[in-house]
Amino acid sequence: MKSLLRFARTTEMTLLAIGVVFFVFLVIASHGDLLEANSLRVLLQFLAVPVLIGLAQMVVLAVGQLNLAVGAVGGFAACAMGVLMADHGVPVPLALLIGFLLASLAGLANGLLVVLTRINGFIVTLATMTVLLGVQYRLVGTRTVDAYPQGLKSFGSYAVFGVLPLIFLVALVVAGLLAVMLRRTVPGRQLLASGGNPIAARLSGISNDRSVIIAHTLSGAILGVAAILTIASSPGVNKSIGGDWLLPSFAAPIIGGALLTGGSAVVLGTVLAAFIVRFVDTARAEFSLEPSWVNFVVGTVVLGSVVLGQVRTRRQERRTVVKAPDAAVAGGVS
Amino acid sequence: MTLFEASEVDKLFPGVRALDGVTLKLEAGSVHALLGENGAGKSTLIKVITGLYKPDGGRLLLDGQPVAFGSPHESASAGIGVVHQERNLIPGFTVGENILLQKLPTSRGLVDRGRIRSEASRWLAELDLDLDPDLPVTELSVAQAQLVEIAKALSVESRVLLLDEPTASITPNEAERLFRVVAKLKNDGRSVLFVSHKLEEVFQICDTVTVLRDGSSVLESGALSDLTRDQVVDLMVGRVHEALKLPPRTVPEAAPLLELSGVGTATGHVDVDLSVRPGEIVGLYGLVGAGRSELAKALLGLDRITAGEVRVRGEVVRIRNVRDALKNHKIGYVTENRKEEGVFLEQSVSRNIAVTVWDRLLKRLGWIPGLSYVPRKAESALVADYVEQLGIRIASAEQLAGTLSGGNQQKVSLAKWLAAKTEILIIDEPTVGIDVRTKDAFHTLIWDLAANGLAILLITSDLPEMITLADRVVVMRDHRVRGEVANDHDYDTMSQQVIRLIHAEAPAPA
Amino acid sequence: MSAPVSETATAALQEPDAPVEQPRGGRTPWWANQRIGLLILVVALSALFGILRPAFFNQQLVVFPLLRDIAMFTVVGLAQMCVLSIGHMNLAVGRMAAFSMMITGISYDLWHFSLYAGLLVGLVAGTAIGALAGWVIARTGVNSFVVTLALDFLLLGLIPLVYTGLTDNAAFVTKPPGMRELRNYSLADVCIGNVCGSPAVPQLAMFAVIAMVVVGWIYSRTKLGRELLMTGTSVKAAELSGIPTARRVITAHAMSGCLAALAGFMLAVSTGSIKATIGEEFMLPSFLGPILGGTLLAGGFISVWGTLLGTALTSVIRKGLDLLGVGLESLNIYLGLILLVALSTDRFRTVLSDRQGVKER
Amino acid sequence: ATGCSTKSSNDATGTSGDDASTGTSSGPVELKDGSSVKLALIPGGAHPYFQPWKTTAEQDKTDFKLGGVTFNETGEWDQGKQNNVINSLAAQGYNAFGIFGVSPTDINSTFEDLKSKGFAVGSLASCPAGDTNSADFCLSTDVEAAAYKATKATIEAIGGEGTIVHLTGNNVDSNTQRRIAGVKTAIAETNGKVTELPVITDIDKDLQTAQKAVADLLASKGKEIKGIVTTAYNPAVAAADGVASSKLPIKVVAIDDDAKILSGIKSGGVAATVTQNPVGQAYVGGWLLALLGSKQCTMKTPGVIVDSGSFVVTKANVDTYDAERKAKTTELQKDFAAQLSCK
Ligand SMILES: Nc1ncnc2c1ncn2[C@@H]1O[C@H](COP(=O)(O)OP(=O)(O)OP(=O)(O)O)[C@@H](O)[C@H]1O
Ligand SMILES: Nc1ncnc2c1ncn2[C@@H]1O[C@H](COP(=O)(O)OP(=O)(O)OP(=O)(O)O)[C@@H](O)[C@H]1O
Ligand SMILES: [Mg+2]
Ligand SMILES: [Mg+2]
Repeated sequence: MKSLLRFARTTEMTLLAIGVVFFVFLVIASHGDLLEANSLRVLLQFLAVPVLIGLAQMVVLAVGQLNLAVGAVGGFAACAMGVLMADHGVPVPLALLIGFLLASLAGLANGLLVVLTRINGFIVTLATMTVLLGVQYRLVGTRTVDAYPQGLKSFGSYAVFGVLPLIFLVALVVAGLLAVMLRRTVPGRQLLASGGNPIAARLSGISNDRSVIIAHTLSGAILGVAAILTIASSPGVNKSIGGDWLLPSFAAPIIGGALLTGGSAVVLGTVLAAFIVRFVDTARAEFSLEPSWVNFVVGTVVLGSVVLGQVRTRRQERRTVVKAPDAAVAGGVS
Repeated sequence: MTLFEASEVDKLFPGVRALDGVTLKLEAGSVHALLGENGAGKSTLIKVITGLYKPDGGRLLLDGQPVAFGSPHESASAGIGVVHQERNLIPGFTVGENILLQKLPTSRGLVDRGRIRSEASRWLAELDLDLDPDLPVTELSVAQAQLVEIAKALSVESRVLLLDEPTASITPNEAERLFRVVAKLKNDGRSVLFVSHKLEEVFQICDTVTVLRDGSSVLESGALSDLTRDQVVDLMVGRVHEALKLPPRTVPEAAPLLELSGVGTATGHVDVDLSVRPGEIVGLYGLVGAGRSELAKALLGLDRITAGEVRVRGEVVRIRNVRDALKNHKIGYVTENRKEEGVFLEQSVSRNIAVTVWDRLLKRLGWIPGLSYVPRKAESALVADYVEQLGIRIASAEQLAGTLSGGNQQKVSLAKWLAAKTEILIIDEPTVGIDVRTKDAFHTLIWDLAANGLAILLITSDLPEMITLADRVVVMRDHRVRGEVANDHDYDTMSQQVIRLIHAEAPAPA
Repeated sequence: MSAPVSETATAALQEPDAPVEQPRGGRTPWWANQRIGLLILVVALSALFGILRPAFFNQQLVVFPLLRDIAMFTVVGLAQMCVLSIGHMNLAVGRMAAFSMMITGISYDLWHFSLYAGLLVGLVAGTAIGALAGWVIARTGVNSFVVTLALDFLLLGLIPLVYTGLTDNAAFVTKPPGMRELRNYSLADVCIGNVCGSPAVPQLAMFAVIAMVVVGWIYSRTKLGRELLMTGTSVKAAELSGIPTARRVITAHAMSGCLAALAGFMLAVSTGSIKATIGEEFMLPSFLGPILGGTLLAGGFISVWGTLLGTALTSVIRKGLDLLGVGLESLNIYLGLILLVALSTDRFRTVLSDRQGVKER
Repeated sequence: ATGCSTKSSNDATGTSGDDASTGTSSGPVELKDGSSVKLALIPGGAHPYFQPWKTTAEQDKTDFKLGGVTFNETGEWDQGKQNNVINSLAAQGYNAFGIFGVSPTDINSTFEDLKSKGFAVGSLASCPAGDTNSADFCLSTDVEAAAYKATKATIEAIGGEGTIVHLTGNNVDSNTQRRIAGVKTAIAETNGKVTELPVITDIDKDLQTAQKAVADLLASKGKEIKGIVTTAYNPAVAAADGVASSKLPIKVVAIDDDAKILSGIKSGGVAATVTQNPVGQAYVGGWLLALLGSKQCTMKTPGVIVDSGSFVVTKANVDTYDAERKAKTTELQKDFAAQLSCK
């Protein structure tokens, strides 16, 4: 009961409300067309990747880090898979596995670099991003690689009952697993502890370094999945893949209520936020708006909503005794 | 028999020899005090024992077996529980999770909420603390938070419990409760290490004592029964320490500088009346969370004042913020929260002291209006002056305040208000975690400031301190003033009166 | 002046036998100083590239544009540094430049302002938009990262709307007199008597010098600068020491916006026209310069020189790789790796000096 | 003679007419000695369109015995970076530049710099915005004309009436503005038979954005749309794919002849594509720059603008259009020969 009340006051709840209203509005605006199987399929089809990149960012935010390399890691993995299958005839499952591992390794590398060099994660991922962009270009140059088995593409475009795209379901499964991992497993809790209050975590025998590494690796792994879904669902992969991931990856968790200082796990919030952003796309198509207007509106809305949300929570702030140390936004955990 | 022993332990930090051949024996079923001035090495020793720091020399023995803990985790699983000096709870987590953080119970790989609830409540019960284990720790008061930390320390089935200044931020009543628990543990045959700067407590609950000075043990496991308070103090200080003698001081008959009548605040205070005259020290006493600090913050405009009026020098004023209070009313506030609000740990001592006086030092840049700068000479002269007069022991005014000991940091935090030439000074918990000698120095200083005509509002949870300094003691509880006692500077009578006031039945709300 | 502390108290406060507390460590050895490390790195790399490709020292074709870039990105870095000093970030730094240049462009195109009048308008616009960001943050306590990110989106939408509305090829092309000269002239064109400056130093660089001097002076000597740094170290402590933190937050962001505008102007002048895409490339360099130069992301410590050197390092590396004819398939890989190495060596120095009981900065 | 009805190329042919009458040089001019010329071809950044330049540059080198050639795409679509690349190359002795300016409104300043230092400069594949061209010449697809043709092709494909939509790239780029204009002209000419949905811009950044935009478009407006004309690479790829998978009877007209698009034409997924003439630009451009760079010739009218041609490719001529393009290239060479005054 009490916890129910608590939930009612959460960001998730607000987002849910906004999302529902928005959706109903769109349905009406499209004279119900939006409810057609095809329209719904398209709507969900392009939710899969945004959800995943949002989560990939959320995980690192949870330990008070940032990952600027989301797009680079994803794009690099996708292109690697494409090249393996198209140019070297590597069988699909193997190629996908390799791609996934590459992405995870990239994440692991980020984590290790942050921990070993003690350089701020912001800068480290900035550097790895540059490197990976280079590698991605080296892999595919300017071509669009698409000569990979039809089977993969049909997986990417298959939809259960013609409504629920497989790739969307995959994304949801990943989200679910992540939620369980963060809420119910020891490493997950330790990860959040490190993010919430590194000093306390250390005094309680939790290795913050380990948490940081785990977070970055997880982020990489999730991006690996995102890359797989991308290559499966897009007409091909080229150097532009991942180019537009960075801002959405931050938008989703932040709108979802993640704290940049770490310690917050907002899987549901991130997913809901991704939905809302997606609705904006749909609206754009529906009313054939200029993209500029969309950005303008998104910016204004995000600013507005976040501001309103914050004013509420800030009242609480000063009265609480137990606080995370005011770590810098992008401050690394040490 | 000896449960745990640390022998000949050394610990070096860049530039500091924090521990130098320290030996410590913890007997089963006894409470052992670890005393020493600020920076003596108490916390460091505890961190070495729990495996947070790697010792540079010496051995640790548990049940006579040599042990080496690589991490707090290992020491915990070996049955060594610890409450560190630092706050130690994870904001996002529930009370239960925080208590069991070191070894979260799992079933089939997943964290088991049910068992967390049951086990946590068991430990809470042991401290007869009725808290919902599912409560987020962000909703706890300071005292509750402190007790949860102790529950956390117990939760590792600890046979050895290390408490580093557990009573620093709680009042006698919570302390009493804690002592009951300690006594219980003692009877269970466990052994407790107790670090505190409050010697009354130490003599009340401890059996044996080890005293550190500058990182080396000057007394090893002496029986407290055959030691006097003064002997212990002398050991800590390293020379004969005569009890504090304050010169007589009379409060001049004058109109109050600061006067509150019927003040209510957004943070829940209800008609608070209070007045401080120049040259007077008014003590504001109460349990943790009584609302004293909040009252101070409301006075400074950090929280809204919703009712009543505040008069400064007889005039009704509306103070907007600290700046306003300082510039227009000459009011200063020495915060209770030294590390977060008192000093800028990552800035130089010099800037920490000068921060309030830059306005005054400003020099016009040539003829250009509005363009002015802070002349370095004047600044450093002023800083040097205060460093000298407050006896802040530093190598250079440019070193970071974060590298100073608690005592010196507190001096810095006070210096900036003296430098600002304030006439009304609100001092909140000035001597928390500060050793006997420095404490005395502060008492002399505060006393002397009053003698020089400052009006001082002293907030403290340290009853002896209150009784030494205050002219009048105003008692607060639940954000209301519960009464006032004229101070006769006699511990026994005063303490009784004050405690009685605190527990008096609440008057029907006006 | 003297403190209101009488002899008795002073006497009591003296603790003659208490140890003088050393700053953990003491003096930092020169080689552990980040700035000096950077300087050496920059010089060494320049020398290396110079040996590999003598063209590296070609005054008109290499040094001149290189310095022009360094100058511009230093200003960009300073813009970010101002908000870093209070522990904030400005993700809209590029878009703020675009916004203010849009205003400048309008002033040239529609109101036929002179070069510097237009610049002034731009600076004002930049300051205003920066102050707006600061105001929202101060007012609501929302994280600067979030606010500036949202603001970035907002401008990203607004600017193209204006451009497509006001111009037919999405750029303000009117060049007020003096713009071309400013673009091409070097110190060789300023002569005292018959001694002229070096043709390698662009006149545009003077803006950067002015910016550095002013910002440097503010932070080292003025009350404002000190208060910004104090706010960066601990907002709570600052507030409780009578520093108007809210106002300082606004100031910092306003300064950031103003400098962003200046950088935007330098870019517009050096590429030729005022267009919507100005500042798109600003964000990453804006962080690299200051961070490489030792400015703390956490706030409370800045370095103007460091920002210059950090910027110089990145620009020199890229230019060097250009000259070595490194193709796109390797360019970014090398850039990233060199960056990592540079950062790590810096970290390595710090650790090494800590080993010797020395604390950095 | 270019079979293309735009202002610029009319001038070109027009002037060449005059020359013929005044009986000066006609037919390709022979380059005497190219060894002094070091030619640099500099696209705005990495893009499939420019890939033919790489090989053609080599061909220039062998055919005209140039002192050296290079192809450098490290401009990364940023005018500042591109300027740096150009300067670095100049510093290393390159003296003839064929440049695709990243920012059409800025590139004239770059050209002026180079001219002032006495280099030979050609604006390839895109002309500066506005009426002036500070390079020696501009050899480029008339983007407006190309878009016009593409739209014509689309209109034809959908049988002369219906609704079409235009997908393109960066909205705040003067070339995009020209394309939008081109499409509008073509549609206007149908006086009402064909209507256009609001143009969709800024979806060339990456493939997924384009794909998403297309999918959303088809989902919401799929039924009314009969044709899609694309004037940017990623949208073209995405549109072809999206229409194919949605099985809607929509005709897609793409841009350029990247392998993926050609296969689309062959398989019928793409109704037509408008290819440009990158090879011609690089080859003829290289030849001209060599002549100018070696000081053998000068332009009669500096800054002349010539359309390098654009060709509608359908299933019918997909195998033969390249011949047509080669023809155009040689023709270009003639046109320019008439533009030159040589020692
Ligand atoms: N992490 C550290 N790095 C360097 N020096 C340290 C560190 N921690 C403690 N010190 C130094 O070691 C000495 C002992 O510090 P410690 O905290 O153990 O004293 P303490 O007895 O706990 O003092 P207090 O009563 O104020 O808690 C002090 O001089 C302190 O400055
Ligand atoms: N350090 C603190 N920070 C934030 N809130 C606190 C703190 N201490 C107590 N509170 C909460 O704020 C309210 C009043 O606390 P306040 O600090 O004013 O009490 P106090 O009488 O000053 O006691 P103390 O200062 O010893 O905590 C209580 O509800 C308490 O739970
Ligand atoms: Mg201690
Ligand atoms: Mg208090």
